Amino acid sequence: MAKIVHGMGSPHVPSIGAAIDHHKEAEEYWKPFFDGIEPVRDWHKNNLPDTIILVYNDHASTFSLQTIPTFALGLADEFEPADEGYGPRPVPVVKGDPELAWHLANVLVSDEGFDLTLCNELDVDHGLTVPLSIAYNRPDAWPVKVIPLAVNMVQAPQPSVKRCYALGKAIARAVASFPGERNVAVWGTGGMSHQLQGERAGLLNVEYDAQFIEDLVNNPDSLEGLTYTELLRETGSEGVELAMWMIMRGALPLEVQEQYRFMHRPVSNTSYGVTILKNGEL
Amino acid sequence: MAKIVHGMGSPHVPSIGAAIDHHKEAEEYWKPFFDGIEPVRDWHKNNLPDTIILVYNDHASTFSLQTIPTFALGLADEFEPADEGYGPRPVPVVKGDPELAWHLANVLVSDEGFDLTLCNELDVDHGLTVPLSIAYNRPDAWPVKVIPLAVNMVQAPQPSVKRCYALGKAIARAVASFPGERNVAVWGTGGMSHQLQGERAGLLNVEYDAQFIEDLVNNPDSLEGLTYTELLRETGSEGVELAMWMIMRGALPLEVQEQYRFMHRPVSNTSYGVTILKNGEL
Amino acid sequence: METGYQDIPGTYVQDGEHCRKGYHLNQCLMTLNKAHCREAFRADEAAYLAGFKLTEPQRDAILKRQWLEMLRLGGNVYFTFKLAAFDGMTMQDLGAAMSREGMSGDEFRKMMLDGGRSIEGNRYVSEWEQN
Amino acid sequence: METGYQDIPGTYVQDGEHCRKGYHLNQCLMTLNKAHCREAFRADEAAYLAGFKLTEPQRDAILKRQWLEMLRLGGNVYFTFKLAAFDGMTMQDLGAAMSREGMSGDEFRKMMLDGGRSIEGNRYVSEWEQN
Ligand SMILES: [Fe+3]
Ligand SMILES: [Fe+3]
Repeated sequence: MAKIVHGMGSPHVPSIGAAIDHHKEAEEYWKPFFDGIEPVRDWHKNNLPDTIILVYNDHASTFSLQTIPTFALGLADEFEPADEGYGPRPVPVVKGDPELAWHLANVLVSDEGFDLTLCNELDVDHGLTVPLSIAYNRPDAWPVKVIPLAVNMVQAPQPSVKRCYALGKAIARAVASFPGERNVAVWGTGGMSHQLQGERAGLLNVEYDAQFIEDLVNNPDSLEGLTYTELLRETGSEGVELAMWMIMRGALPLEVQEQYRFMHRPVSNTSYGVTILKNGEL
Repeated sequence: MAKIVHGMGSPHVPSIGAAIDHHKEAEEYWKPFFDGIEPVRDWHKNNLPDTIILVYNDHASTFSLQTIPTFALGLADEFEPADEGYGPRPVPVVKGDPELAWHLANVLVSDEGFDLTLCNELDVDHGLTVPLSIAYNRPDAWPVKVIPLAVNMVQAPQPSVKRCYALGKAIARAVASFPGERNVAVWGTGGMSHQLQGERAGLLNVEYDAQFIEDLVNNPDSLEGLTYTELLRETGSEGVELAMWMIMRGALPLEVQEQYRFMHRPVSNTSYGVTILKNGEL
Repeated sequence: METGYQDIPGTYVQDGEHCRKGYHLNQCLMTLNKAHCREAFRADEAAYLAGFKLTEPQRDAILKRQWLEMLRLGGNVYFTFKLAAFDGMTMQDLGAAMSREGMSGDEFRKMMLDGGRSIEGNRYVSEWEQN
Repeated sequence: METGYQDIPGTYVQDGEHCRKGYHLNQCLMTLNKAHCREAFRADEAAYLAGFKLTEPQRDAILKRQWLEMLRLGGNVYFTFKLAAFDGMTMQDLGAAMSREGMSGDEFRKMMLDGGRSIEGNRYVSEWEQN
C-alpha cells in the first residue's frame, strides 16, 4: 500500500546549496539560518520516506525557451545534477523511482487529464537538489528516491494556482492507487518573496510570506484563486514560485499536523520560510 | 472577430507526401486516391482560412523519447520541415501565427487548465506537412498560416480521447475570445486503421473506420469514452492516431455541414478517409 | 489508466515497460535523422553503435537487421523504420519482414491491395493460438 | 489569462511578447551552461556571439554587460545571470547593477540585511512616478 506521509514547503535558494557545498554553515551570515533548519534535519532523520515527489522548477538549466513543459515528470532511474553555468553541484546523483513514476504518469495523464511531459532523461538543477541538501545535509548518497516534477515558472503562461492545487489532489489519488508499498512525501519548493531582476530587484514581503504559510497550512482552499499578477506584485517576479507549494498542499488532506515552521531573511535575495506537514489522516 | 470556420479529418500517410513530391499522381496505384481527393482540393481553393490549427503527432522526428510532451503548441514565426531520416520534404517552410498562438497558450493554460508544452522552435514532420499537401498540392508557399499542435501518440500514456475532445472545445472558446480578426480552421490528422509494426503488420479495419467517421460527424459525443485499448485492438497500433480527430471535432459545434467524405484503401499500409466539416452555426 | 491491451496479438505496445527496455535502442536509431550521423553509421556501423548504451542483444539485432527482435528488445517502429529507410526499405518491406507469415515485400503489397490483414481473427492472442 | 501586470514597477514580465523579443538573446546565453561554450566565449566574445541571431543592440548589451538593457531587449534574469556568473558576479552584484538607485554590491547586500526592498511604495508604477 502506498500513502503520502508528509509534505514540506521550502525555497530552494542556490546560495544555500553553495553554503553547504563550501562548509560555510558557521559563518555569521549563515549561522542563524542553519540553526533554524536544524530541527528540519532532525525531523527528517526520523521520518525518511521511500520516495519524494519533488516539485520544483528548472531555471534555464535543462529547459531552454525552445521547449517549455508546463509539468514535466521524471521517469528515469537517475538524474544528474545540472551544469547551471558554473559546473554541476558536487552532490550525489539523484535516484529515481521509475515504477511509481510510470504509475503516476498513467493515472495522471489517462484518468486525471493532466497533460504531463514525460522525461526519460532530466538533469536536475538547484531547484531540486537544494531542498535535498536542506533536509539531508551532505550524505554520500541521498537516503531517498526522488521523482522530479518540474513546473514551468519562468515563462508565462504558468499553470494557474488552481491547477497546481488540483494536480496535488490528483497526485494523492494516484499514489493511493499504486499497487506497491511506498511511503511517499511531496515537497513544494521555490519562493518565498524575492525579485532577482529589474529596477525593483531585492524586493521582500515577509508579511505576505507569513500569511501565505499560515493560509497554506490551515486554510489552503482560500489560496486557490491566487493569481500570478498578485504574486508578481506582492512577492516579486521570482516569488511566483510559491504556486508550487500548492501542489504539495493539494497532495495532503485538509487535516495536517504541522511539525515545524521557521522563517528567516534574507537568504541571498530571498525571504526564507519552511513548513513540514504530517498527513493528519494517518 | 475570430471564428472557427471549418474542420478536416485526414490521415497524414508519408507516402502520399512522397507521391506528390515525386509527381506520381497519375500512376495506377495512386490515381484513384488523387481522383478522390480532387474535390477536397477544389473545396479548399474556395475556402481558405487565415490560420489552421493543425493537430498532428510527431513520429520520432523532433521529439525523441527523452522529453515527450502530451500537447505541444508551436508559437514560432515559422517551422522547418524535419529531416525524418532521409532528408526533409521539399515543401515550403510553414509560416506560424504567433499572435493567435500566444493567445491560445494564455487561455488554454491559464484559464482552461491544459498543461501545454510551449514550443518556440519546432521542426514539423510528415504528420503536419502531408495534410497541407493533400489540401494545397505543390504551391511555392503555403496559402495559410499554421499553428502546429503536436499530440503524443507514440508513447503511452497518450491523452485520453475524452481529454482530446475537451481540448477541442477549449480551443473553440479560446479562438472566440481572440481580439483580432481570424478565420480559423482546425484539422485533426492521423489514422485511420493501420498497424506498421509486429507480426500483425498490415492490419486494416475499414468497417470500423467508416463507422468512426460517421459517428465523428453526426454523433461525436458517442466517441468520448473510446479507449486506446479498443483503438489498438480494432484499428492497429498506429490507428490510435484517430484520437486526434476528436480535438478537431471538439473545436466545432455539434451542428456541422459535411462538405465531402471520401474513403480509399490501401494508401501504403493505411486505410484512408477524409471528411470536411463546415461550422453549422455560421 | 489503460489495461487489457496485453492480449492483442503480434503487437508491441509502447507502454512504460517497453519504453524503459528500449530507451537507448530507440534514442540511438533516432540519431539517423541527422545526415552526419547517417554518414558515420554508414562508414562503420559497429563503431557508431559503440557510442550508445545498448545491450549486446540490441547491438546485434541492429547489425543483423532483426526487425522483430528489435521490437522484442524495446524497439519502436518509428525508430526502427529510420534504420529500414537507411537501408532503402519501404514501410511495406518492413511490414513484410515483421509479419507472422514471413512475407516478401511484394506479397505484403499484394495483401494490402487485397484489403490488408483482416481484423477478423486478429483481435486476440487466443485467436492466434487456435491456428 | 493574466492581465494587469503591466503596472508593476521595475519588473520585466516574461510574457509572450517578452519571450519573442528576447528569444535568441536568452538561447544564446543559455549555451554558457556548457563548459566548452564558456571556453569559446572566453576566447573571443564577439566571434562567439556572431554564431547567434542577435540584434545589434542585443549583441552590444551583452558585450558591454548592460544588465538592464538586456532585460529591455527581451532578456530574462535566469539567462542573463549565466553571463553574470561567468564574470564572477553574485546574484546580489547583479541585483545591485539593475536596481533603480544604481547601488554597489555591498550596498545591495546591506539593503537585504536591513530587510530588503520594502513592498510599500513598490507595488505600482504610479507610486514610482510620484517620487
Ligand atoms: Fe527558483
Ligand atoms: Fe502518423
